Amino acid sequence: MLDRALKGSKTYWTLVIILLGFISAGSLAYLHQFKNGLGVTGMSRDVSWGFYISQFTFLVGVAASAVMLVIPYYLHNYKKFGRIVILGEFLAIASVTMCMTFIFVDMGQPMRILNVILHPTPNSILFWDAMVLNGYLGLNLVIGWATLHAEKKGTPPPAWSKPLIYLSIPWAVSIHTVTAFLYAGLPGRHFWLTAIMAARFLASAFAGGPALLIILALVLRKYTKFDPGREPIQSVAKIVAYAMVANVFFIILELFTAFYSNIPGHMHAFEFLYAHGNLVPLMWASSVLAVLSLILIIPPKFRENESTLILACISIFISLWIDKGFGLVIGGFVPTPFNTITEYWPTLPETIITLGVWALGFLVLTILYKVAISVREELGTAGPPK
Amino acid sequence: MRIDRRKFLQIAGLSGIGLGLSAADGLFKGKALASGAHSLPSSGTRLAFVIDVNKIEGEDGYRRIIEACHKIHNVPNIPNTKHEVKWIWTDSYEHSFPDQPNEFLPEKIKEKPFLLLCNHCDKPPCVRVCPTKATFKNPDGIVVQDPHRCIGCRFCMAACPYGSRSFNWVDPRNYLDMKNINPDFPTRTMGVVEKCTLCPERLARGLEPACAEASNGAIVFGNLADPESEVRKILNTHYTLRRKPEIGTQPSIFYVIGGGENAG
Amino acid sequence: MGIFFSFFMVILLVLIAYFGIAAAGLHTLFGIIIPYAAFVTFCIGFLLKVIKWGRAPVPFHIPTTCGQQMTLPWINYSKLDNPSSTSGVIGRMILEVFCFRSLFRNLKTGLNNGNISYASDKWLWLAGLAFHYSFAVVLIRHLRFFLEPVPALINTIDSLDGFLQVGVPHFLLSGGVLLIAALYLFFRRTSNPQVRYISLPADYFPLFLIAGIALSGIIMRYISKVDIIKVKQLTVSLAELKGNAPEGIGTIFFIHLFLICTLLVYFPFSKLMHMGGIFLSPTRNLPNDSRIKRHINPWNPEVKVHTYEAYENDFREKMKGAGIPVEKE
Amino acid sequence: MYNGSKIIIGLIIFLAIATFPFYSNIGKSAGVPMPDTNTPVINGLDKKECVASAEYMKKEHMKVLDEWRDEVVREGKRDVINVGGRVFEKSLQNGCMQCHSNKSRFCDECHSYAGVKPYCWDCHHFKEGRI
Repeated sequence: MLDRALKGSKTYWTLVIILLGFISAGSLAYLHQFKNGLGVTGMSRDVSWGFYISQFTFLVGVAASAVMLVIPYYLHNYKKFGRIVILGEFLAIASVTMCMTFIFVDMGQPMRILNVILHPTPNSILFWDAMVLNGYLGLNLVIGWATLHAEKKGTPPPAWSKPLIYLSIPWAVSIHTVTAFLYAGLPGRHFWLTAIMAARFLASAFAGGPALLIILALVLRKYTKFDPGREPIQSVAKIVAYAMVANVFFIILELFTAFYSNIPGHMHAFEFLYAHGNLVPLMWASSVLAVLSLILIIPPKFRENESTLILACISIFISLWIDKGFGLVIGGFVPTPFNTITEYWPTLPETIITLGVWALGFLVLTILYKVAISVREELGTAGPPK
Repeated sequence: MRIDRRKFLQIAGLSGIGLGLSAADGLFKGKALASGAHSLPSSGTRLAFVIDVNKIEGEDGYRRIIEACHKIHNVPNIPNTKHEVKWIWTDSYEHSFPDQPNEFLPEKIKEKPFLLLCNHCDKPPCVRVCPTKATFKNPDGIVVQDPHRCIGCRFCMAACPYGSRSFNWVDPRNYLDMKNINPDFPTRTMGVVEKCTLCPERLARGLEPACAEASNGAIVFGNLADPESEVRKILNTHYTLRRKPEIGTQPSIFYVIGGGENAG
Repeated sequence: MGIFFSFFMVILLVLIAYFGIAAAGLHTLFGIIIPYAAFVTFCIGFLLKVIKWGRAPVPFHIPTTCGQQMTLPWINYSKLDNPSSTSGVIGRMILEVFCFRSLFRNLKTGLNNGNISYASDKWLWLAGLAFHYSFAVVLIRHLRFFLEPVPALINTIDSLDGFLQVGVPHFLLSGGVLLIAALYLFFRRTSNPQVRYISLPADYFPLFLIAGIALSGIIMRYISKVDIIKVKQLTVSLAELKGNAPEGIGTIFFIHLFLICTLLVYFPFSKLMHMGGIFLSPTRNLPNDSRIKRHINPWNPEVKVHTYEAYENDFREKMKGAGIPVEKE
Repeated sequence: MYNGSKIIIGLIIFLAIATFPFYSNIGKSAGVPMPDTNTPVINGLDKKECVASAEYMKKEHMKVLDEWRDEVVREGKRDVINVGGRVFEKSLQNGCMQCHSNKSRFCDECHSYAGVKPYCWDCHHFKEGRI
């Protein structure tokens, strides 16, 4: 099936070459970082995690969101998701690939990365995160590939894939829960020290991931013969709407606890993010987009109109990307343990590396989607369902 | 090196104790009565500092202490504060004890610099989060950072509530006077985390940690588990502060704030 | 049968080297004479084999490879799989040599409710790629033993290969990949009944031999270490055609070396010659231009041709007389 | 031979690669390095004895150092090694290099001969002629 990735239209190859260009630029920037140390990034003694780890955190959510298609399709036998469930699984593969690459480029001593396995430390959440992420990658690779392969051969999916599919459901929840625990279990970091962190993560994941999936599905429909039909997209949109409402609700809960209790430590991060840090415009943009997206996705009239739906999805994706892929990590570090403010902003090499990793993920995604769609095109099942 | 025979034996003794014990039971060891209550280790050793803020003689006093540490440990002097590496440094009351704000603090204390360093917590969050056991707790209470094992993930820096850990963002050797470094102590490599080690290499030779030695008695070093130790005697007679006690890490650095010898 | 025969042959080789060194102390034989003999056999054997192949006439251009051949202008033809030009052939050759394109096509047929289904089967391609590339890296980084001073490039490859700091000395990934890939190729031969049926000792033996080389190398580096300076002293002296074998190198080194020598000697006479043969395979190295250029078999004898036109010229009058129609009056 | 010129060019390339080590070394050959123990401290000893035999150390010194660092840093086993009344600190900088104070001759020469680049010296430093 992999050979399908080697034959494609001009658009496909242009996209691949552009992505390869970004990847090469990112690799060169990474060599620069490898040689000169993480000092080439904007991170500092006080803000010791930055863009890389926040992108990782955001993308774990995108990866976990595949479960929002797997549950209806496999658990509730919602057949209409048959066309797009593979898109979710392949999106998970690409996202986890990006997650791991982001962790790798964030390491001070990447050569020692295997120490995590050579000296297993079950009390460290990072150890568990490494385990569940690798497991999730493996599960989705095996499941996605095996089901597509079976589809191509015209056989039912192999019997062993069923238990793996069921296993992948709690596993998807676990990857984002464990990632939330990375933050939620740290004393002295008020912004993160909240029991609702994992729930917030899951809500934002189940909004952001499927929103991206809708965008991808609509893009695929425009440029390829792939068409999942109208109904599954509408169903995903409803999932996005519910999840986004939950996500905004959870943020309001956090704000209430912080400001009604009036405990300085709990308020500081929000004050930094929304009132006097360099992230203020971004955070407000995130909030405005979140509200806007709710207006665009809750009323059925807007949701059912695909041109407003895609606007809603883009707003949600950007809003959550800012919130999780920026604010969450930085807000945890600032104010510092000394109650001082150290600003963070990614540097040029850091941005290029980040873009490179995203490009790598999109290359993986492009190739996987290309294979899936080519297989369907050959089978004549790419078009809209009758 | 002013050190009398009695003190020598004391330090040599307590650094020897417990070192032979297994370091494996780092994490959940020691069942305390309540999670906030204090626990004494089974090894009978828990090394600690008591810092008498009033006994440090002015700017020079602080500088002498900091330099004593940074010099022998080849800690680089990096001008860019974002990339700073520091094992022991000073900050104001407001920054050192942000959880205990007091706008009516005596002027004297408000302006007083506090020596900050790794707290060698009894329940260190940094040890809990490290994915490779690069940082761990010794039976004698020292929180150790093994730079050979460290992968530079900086999870410990996120976990440390005291900002005690530094990461080598750049090659430290570029900021060291390589001709005049301490030849007996290594430098570090780019991409690892480091912090105060509590001078095990000195303890092994029966010496006090460098900061204590340079402090003219302002920093008292000893074994908390020993009721007869000098640190315990001071704690018995003085009101002391610890940084962020409410988060249950149980720091081993105590600050005597009140009026020196006569207070308490 | 072939499995055990090949396995015990490799064990026998190990024992020969072991007793040759540990019991008989034949350092010069195993350290100098055999390596030179093996290398000379390898080079000359390789040359003779290729020359022998080169003397065989090329029968005909073979168009039945894969992909659409060049026909009419509006039909897309497969430039790389079925090229009609030399540049296309070079492209196909590069893909074959560096990417194992033929293996990439591998399909697995299966029965599914009475219907034949085709599934892609990339494992052989993947394992083959891993095997050959890791072998190449292993070979290149072994140059550090033969070159003095060691070129910076070799040092770089070595440090990239040992990028992951696992163990002291650092584990070199290529060695591990080579061993695992060789074991997979063996597993594939035995687990699939069809493949197993057509497998001969000539298939198993080189696999065991190469696995043995990789394993002895890994053991030598990480477990039963040898004095590496003396090893290099020996290898450099070999390269300088001086050939002196210092005493005191561990026996494991000579086992490793003897297995390599066996591989070198075995190489020209075995299927391993696909290294040279790939360049001479007619389905890969010939352009599909059989409709563009006339191919004359080189061994064809001169044929005397008598065309119809000449025939008619010769017999026109007689034909006319007999009432047979002629083309030219 | 058919296509003789192409085949012969190919064979020449093959031979050039296969025999590369034979001609690339010509005129370059440096002597075989010998770990040099000629330092003031070692010369001053009446009994030249290290923590283990030279034979063993040649093969296993990296492992010894690796074990030492774990014992000292991680297990707090700083106890010295006593060989015939002489004490050795378990340390590269403060143990080995105290006697073997000639890093370039004792360490670097063999390492570069064997194409080995240990990263010990990224942290542990040594100045020639310190002692």
